Formats: sequence, structure tokens, C-alpha cells
Amino acid sequence: MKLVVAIVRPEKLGEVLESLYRAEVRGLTIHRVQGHGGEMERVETYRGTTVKMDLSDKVRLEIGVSDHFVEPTVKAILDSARTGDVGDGKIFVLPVEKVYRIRTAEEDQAAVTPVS
Amino acid sequence: MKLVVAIVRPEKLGEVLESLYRAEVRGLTIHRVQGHGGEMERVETYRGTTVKMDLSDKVRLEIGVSDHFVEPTVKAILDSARTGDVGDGKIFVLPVEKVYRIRTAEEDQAAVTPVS
Amino acid sequence: MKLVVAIVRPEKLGEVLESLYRAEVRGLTIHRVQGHGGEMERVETYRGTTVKMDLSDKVRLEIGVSDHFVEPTVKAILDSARTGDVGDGKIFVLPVEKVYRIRTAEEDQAAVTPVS
Amino acid sequence: MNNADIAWMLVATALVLLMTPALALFYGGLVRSKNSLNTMMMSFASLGFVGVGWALVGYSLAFGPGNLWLGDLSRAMLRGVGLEPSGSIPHLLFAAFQCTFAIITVALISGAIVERMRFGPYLAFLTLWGIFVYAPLAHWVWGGGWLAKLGILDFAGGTVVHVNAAAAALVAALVLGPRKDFARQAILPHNVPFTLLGAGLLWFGWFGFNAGSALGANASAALAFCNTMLAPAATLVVWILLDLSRTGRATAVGAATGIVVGLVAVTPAAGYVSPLSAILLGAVAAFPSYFALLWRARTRLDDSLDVVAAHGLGGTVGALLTGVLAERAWNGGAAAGALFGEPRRVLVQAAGVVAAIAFSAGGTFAILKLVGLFAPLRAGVREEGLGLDVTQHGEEGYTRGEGAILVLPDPAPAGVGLPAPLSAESGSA
Amino acid sequence: MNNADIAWMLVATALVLLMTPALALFYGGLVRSKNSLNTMMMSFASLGFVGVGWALVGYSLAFGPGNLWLGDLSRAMLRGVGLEPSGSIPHLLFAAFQCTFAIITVALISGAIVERMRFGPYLAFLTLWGIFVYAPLAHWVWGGGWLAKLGILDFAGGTVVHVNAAAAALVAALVLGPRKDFARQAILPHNVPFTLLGAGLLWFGWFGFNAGSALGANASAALAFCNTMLAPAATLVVWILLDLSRTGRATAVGAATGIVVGLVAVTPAAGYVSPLSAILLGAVAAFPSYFALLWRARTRLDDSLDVVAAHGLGGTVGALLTGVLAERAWNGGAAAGALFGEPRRVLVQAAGVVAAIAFSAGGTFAILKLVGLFAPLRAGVREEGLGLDVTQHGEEGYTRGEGAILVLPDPAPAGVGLPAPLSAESGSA
Amino acid sequence: MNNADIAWMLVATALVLLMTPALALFYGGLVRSKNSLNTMMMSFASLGFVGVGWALVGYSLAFGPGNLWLGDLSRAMLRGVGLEPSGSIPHLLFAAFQCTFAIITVALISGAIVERMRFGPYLAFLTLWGIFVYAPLAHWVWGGGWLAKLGILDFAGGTVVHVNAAAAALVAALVLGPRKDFARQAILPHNVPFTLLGAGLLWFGWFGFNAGSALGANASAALAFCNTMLAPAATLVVWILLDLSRTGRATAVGAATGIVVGLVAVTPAAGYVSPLSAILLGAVAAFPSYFALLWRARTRLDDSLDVVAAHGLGGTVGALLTGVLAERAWNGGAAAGALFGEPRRVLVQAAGVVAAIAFSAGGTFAILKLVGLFAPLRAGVREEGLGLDVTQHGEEGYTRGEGAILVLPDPAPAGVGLPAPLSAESGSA
Ligand SMILES: Nc1ncnc2c1ncn2[C@@H]1O[C@H](COP(=O)(O)OP(=O)(O)O)[C@@H](O)[C@H]1O
Ligand SMILES: Nc1ncnc2c1ncn2[C@@H]1O[C@H](COP(=O)(O)OP(=O)(O)O)[C@@H](O)[C@H]1O
Ligand SMILES: Nc1ncnc2c1ncn2[C@@H]1O[C@H](COP(=O)(O)OP(=O)(O)O)[C@@H](O)[C@H]1O
Repeated sequence: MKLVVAIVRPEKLGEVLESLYRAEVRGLTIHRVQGHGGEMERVETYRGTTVKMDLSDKVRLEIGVSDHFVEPTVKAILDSARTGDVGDGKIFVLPVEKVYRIRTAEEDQAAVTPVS
Repeated sequence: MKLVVAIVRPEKLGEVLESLYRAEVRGLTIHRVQGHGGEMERVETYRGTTVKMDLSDKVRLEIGVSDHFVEPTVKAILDSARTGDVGDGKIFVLPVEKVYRIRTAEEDQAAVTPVS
Repeated sequence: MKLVVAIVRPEKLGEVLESLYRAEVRGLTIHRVQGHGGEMERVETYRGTTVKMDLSDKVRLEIGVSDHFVEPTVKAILDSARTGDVGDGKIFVLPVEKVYRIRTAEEDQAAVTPVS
Repeated sequence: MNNADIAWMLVATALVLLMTPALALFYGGLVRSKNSLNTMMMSFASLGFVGVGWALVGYSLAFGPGNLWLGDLSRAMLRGVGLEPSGSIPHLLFAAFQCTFAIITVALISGAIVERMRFGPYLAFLTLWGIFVYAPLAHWVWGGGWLAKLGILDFAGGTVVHVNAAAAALVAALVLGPRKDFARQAILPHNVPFTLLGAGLLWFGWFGFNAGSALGANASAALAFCNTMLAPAATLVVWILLDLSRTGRATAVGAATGIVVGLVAVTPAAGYVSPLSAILLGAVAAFPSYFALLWRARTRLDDSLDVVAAHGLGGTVGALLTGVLAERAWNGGAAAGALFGEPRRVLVQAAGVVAAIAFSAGGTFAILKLVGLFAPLRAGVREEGLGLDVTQHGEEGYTRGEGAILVLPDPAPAGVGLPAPLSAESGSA
Repeated sequence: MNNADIAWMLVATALVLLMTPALALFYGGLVRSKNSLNTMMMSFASLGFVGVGWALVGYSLAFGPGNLWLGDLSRAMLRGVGLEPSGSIPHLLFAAFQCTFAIITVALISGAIVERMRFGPYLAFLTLWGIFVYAPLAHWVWGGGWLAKLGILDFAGGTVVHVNAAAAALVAALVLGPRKDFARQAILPHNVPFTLLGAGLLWFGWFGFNAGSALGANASAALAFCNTMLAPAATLVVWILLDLSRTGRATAVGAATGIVVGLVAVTPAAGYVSPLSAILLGAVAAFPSYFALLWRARTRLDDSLDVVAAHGLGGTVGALLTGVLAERAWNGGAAAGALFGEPRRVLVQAAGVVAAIAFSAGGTFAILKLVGLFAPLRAGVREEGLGLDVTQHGEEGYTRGEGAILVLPDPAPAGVGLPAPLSAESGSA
Repeated sequence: MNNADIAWMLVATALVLLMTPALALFYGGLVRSKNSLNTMMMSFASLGFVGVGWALVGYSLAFGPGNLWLGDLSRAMLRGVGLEPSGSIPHLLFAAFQCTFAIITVALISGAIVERMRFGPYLAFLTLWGIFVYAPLAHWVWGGGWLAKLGILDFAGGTVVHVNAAAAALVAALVLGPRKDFARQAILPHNVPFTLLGAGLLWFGWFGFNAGSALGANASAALAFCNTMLAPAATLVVWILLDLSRTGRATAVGAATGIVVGLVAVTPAAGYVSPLSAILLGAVAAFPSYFALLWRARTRLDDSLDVVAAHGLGGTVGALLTGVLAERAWNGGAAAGALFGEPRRVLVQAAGVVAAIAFSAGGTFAILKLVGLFAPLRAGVREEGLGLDVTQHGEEGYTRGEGAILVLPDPAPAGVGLPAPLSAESGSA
């Protein structure tokens, strides 16, 4: 079991989700984050106060997958999230020791198999 | 040391927190996320635009615990977060290499022991 | 490769980011979270309803770094995020199996080296 | 007809109409965000359904000749309600002014039953209530009915509007039962600035409500206006001091509530009492409502936004104190209160309050049970969990669009499709 | 001069001015948060640029003597526009009242082109449009121009304001082209409570718009006022019922839209038709707009906030029905509609609508092309992606300050620095 | 008494009262969300404490007979303030109108000291200030005091309201000292749409402020009204152009600020100058405030929401230009400015400004020091860090209820508990 953590552009989220669904990934969790990387900073001004905003909006996806599923999942993200401009984001693959499905208290493998 | 990451229903958060406190878990971090799994999608309409919302609101808990504490923690969550309907969420247990308490720069074990 | 996850006070974020930049950390992702630890609870009242708020606002940083970079990164955070009062937060160091830079599909090491 | 009176009544009517969106904001800020739209729609719907119902039937039942108990249908569909004078303003303008009262009264009730009532049955309820509860009561007090004959003093609707709405609110809260999370979880306001702004706009609109009830731009309007400024100011001061003395912290939700309580309390009294009495009245009115709010939260009564404590108690205190503080020197000789020589007044006022409560409670119960025969009144537990915005309205108050997948409709049939943009500007970056 | 008329027209003018911020809120809630400020600024800018343009040139072109097609420049820079009476109010007040109409009309157009137009060119466009499209059309209908001579009925601007703005909106949407995400991604309103509040404030302001168009506190104003209350109420009822019957769920965005459609439709009719006709008109007007909104979303036309469906169709239906339902008994003998003996009326009304569309479309196209010669109209794809708030205004609507690094300016030169705090209170905790 | 004047003054008073909630929104949007309620409450509290203080003492000190320096207490507790005429309106209405001025003036000051002052001491400060600083200054200029005798022109309060508030703001900011994060971290507005809406509502209310200061529905009101529309429009245009020329981006916060600056500047001039002069005045007034805002941020002066730059400079420029641009042809022969033959005017105006600054600064300093004797004025560093909403008011502006644990009160004693729901509807899903 692995946890695939991906940081992507918010405007690419739609495509990423579609691509993941096509890759048969059925479960995932996302949320808004802000990232700093090689992107240009934005300058904003509020009355006399000028600020550099050096964090950009991103979306973080967290996907628990069984080992043989890691590759297609990563590929699906890489294919759909790329624009080629600085700021496309990163993918981290983390080891997972155990997974539970809360509804059934099933463990591991079984926990991330779709319900159907 | 492990990191227990749980995705639960927001309406169950209160019970989960209570259950965790009873299990003597004293430190944790949470935030709102959105999840996709086997839940039904909601359809929304804004003027002529119809959308399927296939993400549901969830809460993600992140709890650093020492190894022997993993089991009771997981159990506390499993017991309190279940409704039995699809969408109850998942628990992931990740390995952790090191933990620091920022206030004291203590490491590992010491870092997650309650203050008192 | 490691993933450094830090929970810090929101009011300290500015200093932490500065300190990280000085330590030459160039990429990171953050978001708002709420934490429970040894902090005092706040009591709030809304008409007849009194509540204890036992979660405080925090910021979570997630930084993918190569192994030899872990130490300076952790140090930079420890140095800048401390106030000495209960509630300063934690740092977790997690193992990472693989990293990808989405823009180029580069892997590992290369994926977290600054662009320049 | 008097031009100046028309000018003022045009404005006053617009002001009262604005109170309903203001109430939507006030209530909307106090609920959880997943129910924000539903709560606001409960008020906005009244602008449509009660407004039309009033024109078609309600006005006639309230202000048509009829008998001591009810107007007749001679004015139904605004028959005979034209530009001829009624007092010093066009009859039609009078009807419009009164229409805005019906609208806001019904909307007030919704505060007791937010976050759990199905929207269809709610629409049926509010339409019927506007016609069969509000209109008769308005007739009793303002349309020449029996309470008018008894000599009740209700300058701008303490009894007709506030006590009436509060009684209905109480019954509706009991009939519907508490929200599933009530007294189990903390249910907190999602946007207190909305509530404060709502209170500000309500105050603004209330000048039309109270000073407009003088039906002209005269000294009585000036008095009502001034009292509508001073009474809530006094309530606000007392409320903040009560908060400070109890917990050391003056809440913003409390301030907004205090303003509304003061406005409610001065409503029946506005044109009858002296400004100094208005300050007193506002100050006094803070106490019962303040402690009732605290007490209610300890009960099982889920009058969610405390319509009873704010409007019921505020309205009752106002009605009774009108019977105590009214002064002939200020109200053009219309009436004196107990303090100024007519102790009987208080009894009439009390009778009015009791009658309004009884009638409104009964009528509300009957209408809810009737509607309940045709469709369940309450949203299901799961709908309540998801929130009524999504389940009743198919919308969310605040979206960021994440994970929203556009359902592409079948493209419009060939021929009706519109031409592509005429321009080559697109994407010029 | 009549004091009471002045009193009412002061208020009416203030009410119409408020409509522009209200529109900013209405529109602002409907866009994504990254474009919320830009959308609001598109309305607010009109308060400045069109306001000043009106005083300098627009008023004269619209209401200066001139010929059948255009006013002359004799009133430019408000020359000769003083406190002398124009009708029963000061000339200057009349000019101010009309100014607020120009401001809101231009702001209405922006709904069609939100989330993609560069702000500089937009400022040029709106300034020119206010002078060269709005002012002439106002002259035709209200300034003694050819449509006035033909006998067009446009009480408060169904044609001058709404049809005109909608035609411009259509052209602007076509010239600019659709947003990059249009029909690709779900683009959802970021704050529906803002939109509801905006609709409430618009309704409130619209009483000034319609009843103010009587130019005095008279029976005609009372009629217009009442119709402005009843028509949108009817539209709202029908809209909610249509929603319920189609999807089972009554949307809040729909309710806000229905209110605006009803207000638009009654605008040309307000002082000409009976209250019952106004209810009918409001109810009827719901249908075309309701279905046009659904249909538009299936096309490639990115009239983003549906200015055409709401204001174009609403305004056209209103204009035509005014020609059908006008009654001499209600409008002081001014005119009768087809139903009441003058079938020709409808044709005149139709002619007015067609003329307005043609002129407005042509003028808008010309101005946009002209402005486009000097600077690209559209934001780049990347700017659109980031949002226009950051790229056009250097701000965000909602910030939490995370990751914002203060750019410390060079400290003020020595000597001008201010003294340190006088007090030792600081940090006393 | 004149009915029409009453009609207008009723409305004008309501409009000015609305300005305080509008200011709360304007200011509230500009602070961080953790201080949003505290900032709004600083304005709302004024509605209560200053309102009641005015009725009890303030009005008498300002408009009671007295001497050149202060009114006496003959009108305290509104003694002798009734429905008899004062000019053409009831005396009481005049007092109410003036009351709203006191309320908003005090609220304005709060902008300089947001995010750091303890709420209890603030309440003491605002109550005392309304009585001991505002009332005397109002007496000097409008109550027959020495500045009135000198012939100062202050149509609606450029000096009494804006310069006065700004001087107090400056002193208060200095006495309290800067926020702990000031010039260290970026402190950004949490809700700019609120600020824009606040500016829109302020503009709307300001029509009552300026045109209401004519105290009747007459030509002077019409002139003041029109100028209140044109001057801020001009300021807005100049402000946007300054923004564009400096950074290429027109900020929304800037637009909101520009509107307020224009409104402030035209306040003393509204009924004295021609519309064209008003445009000029509005345009000119943009410059000092614009650059002062930029400059202030480079100093150590934490006048947090720039009350000095907006109200102080705007008010001063307005006061001086009134002395330059006043025209007898427009103000009914009341006064001419330097350009129209009375150069001495400017000196009187300047004297007024200087006197106001001196008196207000001194009085403010004294009151703050006095209050500071009894309780610390400033929140502690930790409270500032947590935010004043939680620490002063025990609330948050926006909650989602996560991690909120309901503190269950002891159940209500047996017998008083309410019956369980009457219905079986519950949970019918
Ligand atoms: N080392 C890192 N750890 C965590 N997140 C990172 C890291 N580097 C980049 N990110 C995230 O990826 C986003 C894009 O990264 P960036 O380096 O700017 O682009 P690119 O990957 O195209 O070079 C950042 O905004 C941040 O959210
Ligand atoms: N593979 C996964 N990786 C990450 N999060 C997941 C995964 N599967 C499910 N989740 C999270 O758990 C929630 C519930 O999952 P779901 O599969 O719908 O229910 P159940 O676990 O009851 O079958 C989802 O909304 C999502 O947030
Ligand atoms: N075991 C834990 N797992 C995850 N997050 C934790 C844990 N313990 C503490 N935290 C986070 O760190 C924050 C501060 O921790 P706390 O224990 O209160 O302070 P300190 O580390 O100074 O003793 C908490 O609010 C929470 O967000």
C-alpha cells in the first residue's frame, strides 16, 4: 500500500480527476493548499501597503493505492496535470503500513477496493 | 512512531474527537477536505448550468502516535466514525522517522507525550 | 527523500518561511489546519449557546527534501517557529519512496532541485 | 391628497419592503453555511407568495369592510383599490404599505424553524398563513375589528406583527420538533457580519415601518421616528452592559439581537409615548428578552433563532408599556397610559396580546397540520445532515467549483446555435 | 416648484444611485471569487466615469434641445442647468436623476463580459458608451426625439435602459468571445448570499427608478410604485413554481434572477397599467426569460450573467405588454394599449425595441472596435486563469495574509518620521 | 411646519443613521477576519452609547442656548424638545437628525485604532467623546458658537465631523501605539467586497447627510444632493487614473477610498458651490489624500484605516475650497468664496480647521488619559495575536463549528422544561 500525494494547479483539477477516473482510481481526498516553488510572485497593493504574494493556490490530492496501482496512478496525474510552465507541481509516493475502511473496519487491500 | 491519517465525515467529528480524548490521545491536527469514493453524487443547478458534485466534505485528522499507541487510536476512530453508510472514510497508518516538539526541540517519544 | 511535515503557529509563518528561504529551501506547500494539543481552550458564546473551542488555528507545511537536506530544514523550522509557549507545534519527518516533478516528469532528486 | 404625505409613504413602503431582505441576511448569518440559502429563501419567498396573496385576497380580508372579525371579499384582487384618496394618500399606496407588513410578518416566523423544514410545504404554509392568520388579525386591530373597538393601541404592529409571528413561531417549532443536532452539537452562526449588517438594514427599514404607520409626513411620524431611534439605542446599551457584567465580553450577535428587541418593543408605542419614555421602554425591554434567550437554550424548545424571546417578549413588553406610558400630550390626545391617568389601558393591551397569541397559535397549528396531510413538513435526517441548501435548492451558498463536473447539455439543435465570436481578440496574452 | 416633489425626487435619485452598488453585489456574487473585485469594479467604475461624462456632455446630448436624433451641446458642462424649475423640481435635480440612469445602464452591460475583459479598455468603453450610445437613445425616447414623437411608451426605461443594455451586452459578449473555461469547466457563483442581497437592494432601489420616473410625489408615482412591488412578486412566484416543477428544487439564484426579470419587465409599464395587469405582466414575463436562460447555456454564447435573457427579454416583453395593457383610467388618460382600444400601440412599442437594438448593437460594436485599435480588449489566457482581481487590480477579494511578504518601503526621510507612541500602554497584557 | 420638509428630513435622518452600519462594513472588510467583529462593533456601539448620550446631554450642550463656547443644560434629557417647529420641521426631528451626526462622527475615529483597543475602555471613550468633544464643537459651528459668529461655512460637517474625527483619530493612534504586527507583517483586508458595499451604502447615506443639512426639501437640498453625486464621481475618476498611472492597476480598495474622500471633501461645500465647482473640488481632493495614504504607510504612524488621510485631509481640502469656490448665485446669497470676491473666507475656514484640530486633539488626549487611569486601553500582545473577536467579544466572525464542544448548561429545572415536540414528523426521511 502506498499513499500518492500530488500537488497540482487548481485549474487542472478537472482534468486530473477525469484522468484518474479513467485509470480506475475510485477513491481520493483533495483540498486547497498554497505552494511556493519556482513560480513568479504576484505583487499586490492595498492602499499604502505593498506585498509580495509568493504562494500560489494549488490543490493537493491524496490517494491510497495498492502497490501495483501506483504506476498507473502517477502516470494518470503526470499526463493530465502538466502545462509545461513552472508551477505544475509535484507527486510524492509515501509508504503506508496499514489502511482501514471505516465503514467495515476492513484492512489493507480490501479497504481500497471499490464497493461496487 | 507512526502518523495516523483518518478521513471521516464532518458530522462525526465531534464523536471522533471525544472518543480520541477518551483513548488518551492528546495531540492532533485536523482540516477540512473533500473526498471522492463510493458516495452518490449531488446534482446542483445554477441558472442554465447543471453540475455534478462528486466530492463530499470530509475532515482529515492527522495524529502522531508512538507505536504501541497506534492500535487504540485506530480503534477509537473506527468505533466512533462509523455510520455504516458508504462514505465513512479511511484510515492510513504511515511510518514516521522522526518527530520534534517545536517548543522544546525534544525528539521522538518525548515529543508526543502530553505536557503535564 | 523525505517529507518534512510541520505544524506551526499562523503568526509565526512569516518568520518560518523566511528562515526556510535562508536555508535554501525553495519548494513547499502549506495550508491552514486546526490543532489540538496542550493549549488552553477558548470559550465562546452565541446567544444562549456556550461552546468550548478546543482547536486552535495552525499552519501545516509540507516540504519534500533530499536526505541530507532534512537536518537544515528541521533546524530552520525549529529556530523560527518557537515562542516557548505551549502550542508551538510539531515536526514529523516521513520517508518518501518517490518524487516526481509534474512539469518534466523528472524523478527523485531532480524533482526537488530548484529550477534555475 | 397631500403630496408630502405621498412622498413619505412611498419611501416608507420601500423601507419596509427592504426589511425582508434585511431579515434574510440577519437570519442567514445566524445559521450554518450549509443552510444559508434555505434560510434566506424562507424570507425571500414571502416577498413573492405573500405579496401576491395579499393583492388577491389578503388585503380585502384585512381591510375590506366586513364585520368585527374579518373583512369581506369586496376588495379581492384589489377591486376598488385605486388612486382615489384613502386618508391623504392614494388607496393603492395604503394597500402597498400594508402589503409589506404582511410579507415581513410571515418571514419572521421562519426563524423558529430554520435548517429543517422542506421548502415546498413551507411555501404552502406561508401563503396560507399570510391569508388566514395575518389578515384576520390585522383586521381586528387595524381594519375596524373588535380589538380596534376595544381601543387597543398598536401603533405599528407590536401585536399584529411581532406577538403574532412569535406565537406562530412557537407552535411551528413545537410541531416540527428540534433539529437533529440541537442540544447535541454546537450549532454556530456562519457569518456574524451578515447578521450585523442585517440588523443595521432592519433598523433603517424600521423607520419606514414605525414612522410610516403615521400614514403621513406629520408630527406623529416625527415622534415615531425619533422613538424608533432612541429605544433600540437604549436596548443596545443595556444589552451590552448585561453581556459585560455577565461574561465580561460584549457579543456582536447580542448587539444585533438587542437592536432588534428594542425595535420590536417600540413598535406598538412609537407614536404614543414621549422620547424619554421610549428610552425607558427600550432599556426595560432588554431584560426579559436577554434572560429568555439564555433560558431557552437550556430547554428542549428549538426556536432556533429565538423568535419568541426577541419578538414575542419584546412585542409583549412593548404592548404593555404602551398601555402604561402613552401620553396625550405626545400623541395628539389619542390615548393615555396607566401612568398618565388611564389604568384600564393596560388591560386592553394585555387582552390584545392574549387574543393574538391564542388566535395565531391555533391558526398556525391548523395550517401546519393541514399542510402536513399532503406532504411531510420535515426534511429527512440525511437531508438535514447534508444541509437544506443542497437538498431543497440544489445549490450551495459558497462554492469554489472544486470537483464540480459540468453536465453538458445536448448541444442546441443545429440552426439555433449562435455564431462563433466575431473577434480575434481572444487569448491575446 | 413643489416641495413634496423635490422631497420624493431627492429620495428617488438616491435610490437609483444605490442600484449600481447593488448590481455590483448581485453580479459579484455570481462570479468566481478570483474575479469578484473586477466584476464589482465594472459597476463601481460607472459611478465615476459615466457620472462625470454625463455632467460634462451626456446630459446635454440627451436632454439638450437639438433635433429628433440628438440633443445639442447647449447644456454641456451643465451650462444653464441650475436651480430653476424643470417641471416641479429644480432642473439640476432632474439632471441628477437622469444621471443615475445612465450609470446603471452602462453597469448592466458588464454582466455579459465578466471574468475576461481588461480593465483599462473597459473604462474607455464605458465612458464612450455612456455618451455615444446611452445619451442619444435617451434623447430619442425621453428628450423629445423621434421615438417620443411616434408615441412610444417607456415609463422608466424598459427600452432606453434594459433593451439597450442587453443589445450592447450581446454584441460585447460576441466581440470578446467566451471565457476560456466556458462550457469546459463548471463556473459557479462564489457567494449566492451576496446575489440575494444584491437582488433585495436592487428591488429597493428600483422603487426610485420606476416611481421616481413620475417626477413627482403624485398618484402616478403611487401607481408605479405599487406595480413595482407586485410585478416582481408575481415573477418570483412563477419562477419558483417553474423551478419546482422542472427539477423539484427552487433555486436561490433563480429567485434572485426572477426578481430582476420582474423588475425589468414592469419598468416600461409601471405608470401605465393597472396593478392587476402588473401582476399578470410579471407572471408572463417569467416564461421567456426562464427558458432563454436554460437555452443560452447550451449555446456557445457566453453572455456570462445572462444580461440578454434577463434584461433583453424582460425589457422586450415589458415594452410590448405596455402596448397591450396600458389603460387610460390608470395613467391619467395618457395612453391605451391594444387591449383597451389602441392596437397600434404595440407596433410603436415593437418599433422602439427594434430601433434600440439596432442602434445599440451598432454603436457598441463600433466603440469596442475603436477601443480595440488602441489596446487589446481581452485579458490573456494566463491572466484569466489567475483571475482578473490579481491581474487587473493587484488585489484579492478575500485574503488571509498567508505568505504575504510586506515590501518595506524606504523609510520616510529623516525629519518627517513620526514620533514614537506617546504612551506606555502598549503590550500591557 | 412644512410637510414636505418633514418628509425629506425623516428620510435624511434614516439615511444618516444607515451610514454607521455602512461604516462598520467598510471598516470591517479592511481588517483581518480575526478582528472583523470587534471593528464592526466599534461602530455599532456608537449607535447605542452616543445615541443615548446625545438625548441625555449631548444635544443640549451642542444646541442649547448657552454661550459662545458651549450650550447649557436646558435641553438635557430632551427637555423642551418636542413636536413644536424648529424651522419648518418638528424640533424633535431636528434633534434626531443631529443625533445621527454625533453617532457617525465618533464611529469614524475607530478606524485609527482597530485591532488593538480593549472594548470596555473604548465604550467609555466613545461615550465621553460624544459629549465632551463632539457636542462643543458642534456648538461652535452650528449651535451659535464663536465659529458660527466668525462666519465659518460648514454645510454638513467637513469641520465638525471629518476634521474633528481625524484629529481625534491621530491622537488616539499615537496614544495607543501601533499594532504589534504593524510594519512587520502584511496586514491585509479580509473582505474587500464588504468594503465596496460599505462605500456604496455610505454614498447612499451621505445624500441624507449633505442634502439633509439643508433642513428641508428645497433648492439648497437639490444643490447639495447633486454635488454629493458629482464630487465623489470626480474623485473616483481621478483616483482610478492615479492608480493606473502609478502601478497600472486600479485597486478596488482605492476606489472605495476615493469615493469616501470625495464625499468628505464635498461635505462642507455641498450647498455653497456650483456643480461644476463640486466636480473640480472632488477631482482636486483626490491628490492630497492619495499621496498621504502612500506616505503614511512608510511612517511609524499606525492610523490603521487612514482616517487622517481620508477624513482629515479630505475635510481640510473641502473646508478650504468651500472658502474659495462658494458662489452667492448658488447658495441663495449666503456667502462667496475667495474666487468670487471674498478672499477673507479662506482665512475663516482655515481658522475653523485649526481650531477644530486643536480642540479635538486636546480633548481626545485628555479623555484617553482619563480612561486609561481606570483600565488599560490596549489589549495584550497575546490577545492581539488571537484577535479581538475572540478575546473581547467571545465570538468569531465566521465559524464552521469544527471542534466546538457544546457546554451543556444544567437542564432547566423540572416543571419549566418544555413539552417534547407535538409532532411525529421528525426524521421522516
Ligand atoms: N519540495 C517541495 N515540497 C513540497 N511541495 C513542493 C515542493 N516543491 C514544489 N512544491 C509544490 O509544487 C508547486 C509547484 O512547484 P514548482 O517548483 O514551482 O514548479 P515545478 O515543479 O514546475 O518546477 C509549488 O507551488 C508547491 O506547492
Ligand atoms: N483510496 C483512497 N485514498 C484516499 N482517500 C480515500 C480513498 N478512498 C476513499 N477515500 C476517502 O474516504 C471517503 C469515503 O470513502 P468511500 O470509499 O466513499 O466510502 P467507504 O469507505 O465507506 O466505502 C472519500 O470521500 C474519500 O475522502
Ligand atoms: N500527536 C500529534 N499529532 C499531530 N499533531 C499534533 C500532535 N500533537 C500536537 N500536534 C499539533 O501541534 C499543535 C501544538 O501542540 P501542543 O502539544 O499544544 O504544543 P506543544 O508542542 O508546544 O506542547 C497542536 O495544536 C496540533 O496542531
